[in-house]
Amino acid sequence: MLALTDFLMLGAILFSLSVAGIFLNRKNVIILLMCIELMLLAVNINFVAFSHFHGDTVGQVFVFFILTVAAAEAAIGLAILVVLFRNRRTINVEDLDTLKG
Amino acid sequence: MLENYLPILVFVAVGIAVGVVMITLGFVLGTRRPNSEKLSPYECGFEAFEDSRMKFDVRFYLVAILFIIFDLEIAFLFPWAVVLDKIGMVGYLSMALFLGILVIGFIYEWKKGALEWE
Amino acid sequence: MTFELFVFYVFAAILVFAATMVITRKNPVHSALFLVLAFFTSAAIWLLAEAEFLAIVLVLVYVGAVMVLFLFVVMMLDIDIATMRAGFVKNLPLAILIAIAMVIEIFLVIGSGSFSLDQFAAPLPLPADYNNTASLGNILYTEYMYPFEVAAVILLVAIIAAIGLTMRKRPESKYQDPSKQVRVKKGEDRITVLKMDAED
Amino acid sequence: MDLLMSLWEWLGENLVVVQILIKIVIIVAPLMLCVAYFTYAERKIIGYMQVRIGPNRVGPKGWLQPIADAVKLMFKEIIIPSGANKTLFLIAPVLTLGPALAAWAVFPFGDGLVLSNINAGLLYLIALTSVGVYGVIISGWASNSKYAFLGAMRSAAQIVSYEIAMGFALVGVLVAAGSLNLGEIVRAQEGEGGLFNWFWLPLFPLFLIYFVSGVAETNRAPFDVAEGESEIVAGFHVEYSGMPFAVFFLGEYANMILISALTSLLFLGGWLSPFNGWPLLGPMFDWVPGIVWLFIKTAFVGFFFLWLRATFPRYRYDQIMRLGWKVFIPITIVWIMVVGLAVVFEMPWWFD
Amino acid sequence: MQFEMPSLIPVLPELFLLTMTCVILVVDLFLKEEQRVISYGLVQISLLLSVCIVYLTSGAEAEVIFYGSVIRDPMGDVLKVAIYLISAGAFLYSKDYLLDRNLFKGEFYVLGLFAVLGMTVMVSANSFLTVYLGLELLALSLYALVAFDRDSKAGSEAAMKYFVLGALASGMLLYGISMIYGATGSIEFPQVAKAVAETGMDNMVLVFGLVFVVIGLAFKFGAVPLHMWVPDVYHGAPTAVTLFIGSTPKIAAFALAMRLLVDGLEPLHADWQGMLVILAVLSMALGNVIAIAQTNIKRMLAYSTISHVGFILLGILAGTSKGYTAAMFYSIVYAIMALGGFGIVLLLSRRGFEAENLDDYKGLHDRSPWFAAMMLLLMFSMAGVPPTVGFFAKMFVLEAVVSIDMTWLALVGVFFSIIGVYYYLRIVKLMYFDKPTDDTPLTAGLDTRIALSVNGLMMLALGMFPAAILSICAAAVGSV
Repeated sequence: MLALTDFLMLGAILFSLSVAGIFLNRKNVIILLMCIELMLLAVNINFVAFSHFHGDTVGQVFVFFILTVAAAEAAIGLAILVVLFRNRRTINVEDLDTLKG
Repeated sequence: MLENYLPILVFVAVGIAVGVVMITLGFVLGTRRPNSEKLSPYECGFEAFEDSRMKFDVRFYLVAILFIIFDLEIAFLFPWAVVLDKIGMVGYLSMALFLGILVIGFIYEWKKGALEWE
Repeated sequence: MTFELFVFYVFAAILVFAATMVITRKNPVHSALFLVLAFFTSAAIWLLAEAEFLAIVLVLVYVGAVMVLFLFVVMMLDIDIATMRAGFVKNLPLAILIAIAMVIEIFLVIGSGSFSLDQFAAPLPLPADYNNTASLGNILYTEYMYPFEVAAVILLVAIIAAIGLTMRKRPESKYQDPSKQVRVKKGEDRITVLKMDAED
Repeated sequence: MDLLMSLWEWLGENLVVVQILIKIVIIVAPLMLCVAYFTYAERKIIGYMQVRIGPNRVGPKGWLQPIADAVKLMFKEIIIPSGANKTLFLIAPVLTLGPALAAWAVFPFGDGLVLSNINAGLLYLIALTSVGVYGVIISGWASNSKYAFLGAMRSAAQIVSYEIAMGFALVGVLVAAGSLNLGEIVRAQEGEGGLFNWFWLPLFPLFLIYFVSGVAETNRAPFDVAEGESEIVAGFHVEYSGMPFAVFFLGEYANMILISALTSLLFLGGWLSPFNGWPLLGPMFDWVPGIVWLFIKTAFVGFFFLWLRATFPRYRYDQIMRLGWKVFIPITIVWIMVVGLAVVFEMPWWFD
Repeated sequence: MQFEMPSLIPVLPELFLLTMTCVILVVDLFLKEEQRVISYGLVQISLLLSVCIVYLTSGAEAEVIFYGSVIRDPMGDVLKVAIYLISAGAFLYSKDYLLDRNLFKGEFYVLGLFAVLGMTVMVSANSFLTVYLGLELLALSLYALVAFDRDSKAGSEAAMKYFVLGALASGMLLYGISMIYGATGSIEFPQVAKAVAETGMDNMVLVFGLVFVVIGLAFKFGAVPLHMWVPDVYHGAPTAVTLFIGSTPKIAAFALAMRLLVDGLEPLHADWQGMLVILAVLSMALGNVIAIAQTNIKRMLAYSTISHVGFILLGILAGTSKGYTAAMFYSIVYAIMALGGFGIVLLLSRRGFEAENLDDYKGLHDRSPWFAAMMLLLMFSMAGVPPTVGFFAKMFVLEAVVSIDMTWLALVGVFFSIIGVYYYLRIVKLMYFDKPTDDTPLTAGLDTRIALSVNGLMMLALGMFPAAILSICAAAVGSV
């Protein structure tokens, strides 16, 4: 039978992968944004699984809100990225050295 | 509930398979005599003089961003529409406020000219 | 192994594979497409957890909208891939180490038994007339009215921020205004009749 | 080999899958035929509208023309432009056709005559529709050609814009029907009034908007700037030839048929007889099976697609976008709230 | 199934502010460039009216509304009033700056008001869901504000960093919340607290979730080791935005900590106390030490913020109502100090000149003795020199820490704040003992001058009578 642990382990693997991805692609903002999406996906898998096994809908409501917020967040993040690209002609984070200290 | 999704899974697989099979068929039956002129991207008969991935109008991003927002609105409307007869006036007012807030956003877009293509 | 479990493992494997590809691909377009795949497979996995509505919304909003925006950005910004990859190899061991450490850590916690089948028995299959969308809707607009309205405000902020940051009027571009075109009057706007003296 | 054997045995035990496959073939094969003859119908009808005869050489009255076209495309060379991303280039057409086919999984052809009777049918449909845009984007990008890319971006922005209007129109139907299940939606239109009980009447603005958005979704004339032959030479599929092109083509026509069928399902009462409950005509047409009604309605809506193409000049891109954002979306939002009010107050006739 | 419309009275301030923000957004669209000042006026009026509404709707009893999503209690009321007033001050100071730089747009105020709304949502949250949404409303508005100057490279860069790290922190926080939801089966604070108390502290999963929650929290506070964004954002953002980010969000962060850790996870006090100790000590140490090396005043104040956050955390980790009172007092006082400090920076900057470097403060006394004195008071207060209010804020926190027998921690706090005194006094030295490098007279409107004077003198006045605010805080926290 499908156990709660199965879902949670999957969530954990995804979460770890996204963290690893953030370390790997520290320079590439667009992949960083994708890693954040992955991370939220992992969180959502957790919530959905808990909601299923608790037998209440609250977890699903929470997921719905996370999806909403994360989508709005992605919209703003990419808008900032576009502005950044227009100002600097690059989205390479390492090049972002106007700010030092 | 789940048993209803099995046919869908199979259907999606079939839908993809049909496409794949057809293209494979094309590879098997079709002639293959490539040359560099034939393979060069279409450019009104000129030589391709730069990479095709050039910069584009920021409006495309804007449309995509606004699309996300409106898509979410639609996603919120779906469950509402299904249970509207149960949740009654409270549910209706709650959605009216929700849409009201977003209509303000719509007015903002409109006045700012974000919906205008030149 | 039940059929459900088999399906779960297949999709979980695809999901993990897709996630790995997202973080290791060279070309961001490929990463984005693998992320799309990841969303699809998680939608399938959510279906297994009987979250029908959310699974479809995930496809609708994330695959259908958010990833389209990602693709627009990735495809249109002329991104120099080579420099972005520098440091990838250097960070690889560290990243693998962190990932493995985290996975082990989380597994120890989760696997400690608090979430096993004895603690959380598999829920009974839902009744045939159970409607996931309706049960979500029943509480979303009433009990969770307040968060619901806050979500609307968040979306409004996203609209304002996106337009405020990216919109620029380009005065040099010319365009036609149909309402103006329609309002044109034959008399004064199109032709002007001048009265001139006849020449000899 | 062992694996194959065990797989086979497993399939034997689970005849379900085989049954499903058979059903799918029953759906897909006629569909493909419809697509083929829809192209024929298009050429014929537009031909007659322009006082021509249209195809008339292959077979009697040109009936074999679609078959000949298919065979021709099959033997054409598949050109993959240099600098293109080969895998994505070939995946793109599949991504256009796949969703257009998979959508039929939840489509009820009659009362209870449906492959998969899921609760969230409408939601599934709109999600699948939103996936269709990937074929366009990917093909444009993978071709590594300016025209293809420009066409793809325009087309994607257009599709995406009209998807919102389409989604809102669907929500209107949903409010009126109170269910996401497509069968339920049709049953909600059943009543003594026959065709006046269908949703096209109370949701008339949404009906029009849904259909017009459908035309724009499929990039059909008069909204076909994305492939505007005279400006950007066929748009996103400029680099395609042979079978990959055929798959794109198939996808486009399959989508048109899907939109027509959905319009008749959601607004025109699906399999219901238009004379249902009428004193004289009602019993007279009782013997006609529901699926025939559905077919007639679909053909009727499909005819509009062709009629539009023959009649209207092409819209300009800014006009298209203006229509979608500034006209359709406000109308749909207002109408949803109006219909919602009717449902809350349990207004008689349609929403009781 | 019939649903009652919940009582809207307790959320009237939020509702009012939302309405006004939407009104301002629409009105601003129809204003001409030179009439923009009308939107500014509307902003100030709505903030002040919100204060009145909070006062009218307040009460000693806590009320839970919207089926447990929202709570209105005295602590929330006090924090809301502080947030409204300090934000009004922030908008007032930034007006001239924005006018000078073509940034005086309706969007600035609308986004600012939405950020304020987000903070108040957070302040009166009673469930993880509401807290999360309030937090994101605040964060999204702030990301946009940081990038508000679209042509500034530093601004967009800072916004990008802020965004990536902020989104990451939200992810961590959510992962923690998901674990807590899994272990307790609820997302409302009272139920969570009850479930946690029942399952006991040895529940690994809870502690595990707590770790992620604290990580998210530490980021939002800007506590070491999750402080990386603070200096860059403070530095890169337009100073008007820095002023806004530097002041009220600290109060909101305090509220966030109170709601999450105290309302929701009080039974795990022993666990989170340990984590907060580490965060507090690191923040105080790193903030104060690195601030010394800064030559840019915005960066210096950023590191100073980090060290102050350490102190706020000290108060919270005490886990007693005395500690919470002290932390609340500290966060409000700090917000006022930061408001004044950045206010002076704004006062000195003008078109084409940012007054960001420490050298720009040389000889301020010669240029304007009065504002040099105000800056002196503010710096003294930040440093914690008696009799300014900053001293009492630090003292109350330390007292609370000592009262739970963590004297060593108090000593650490004292040690690092003495180090901190150095860089605050360096500014005082620059202002009074160095020759000015430029003699441009300070130009500022009367409103700014009055507000800044009040702000500076407040340091002294509150220092004389710290009980005024402290008793309010104590009464407010007492109900928690």
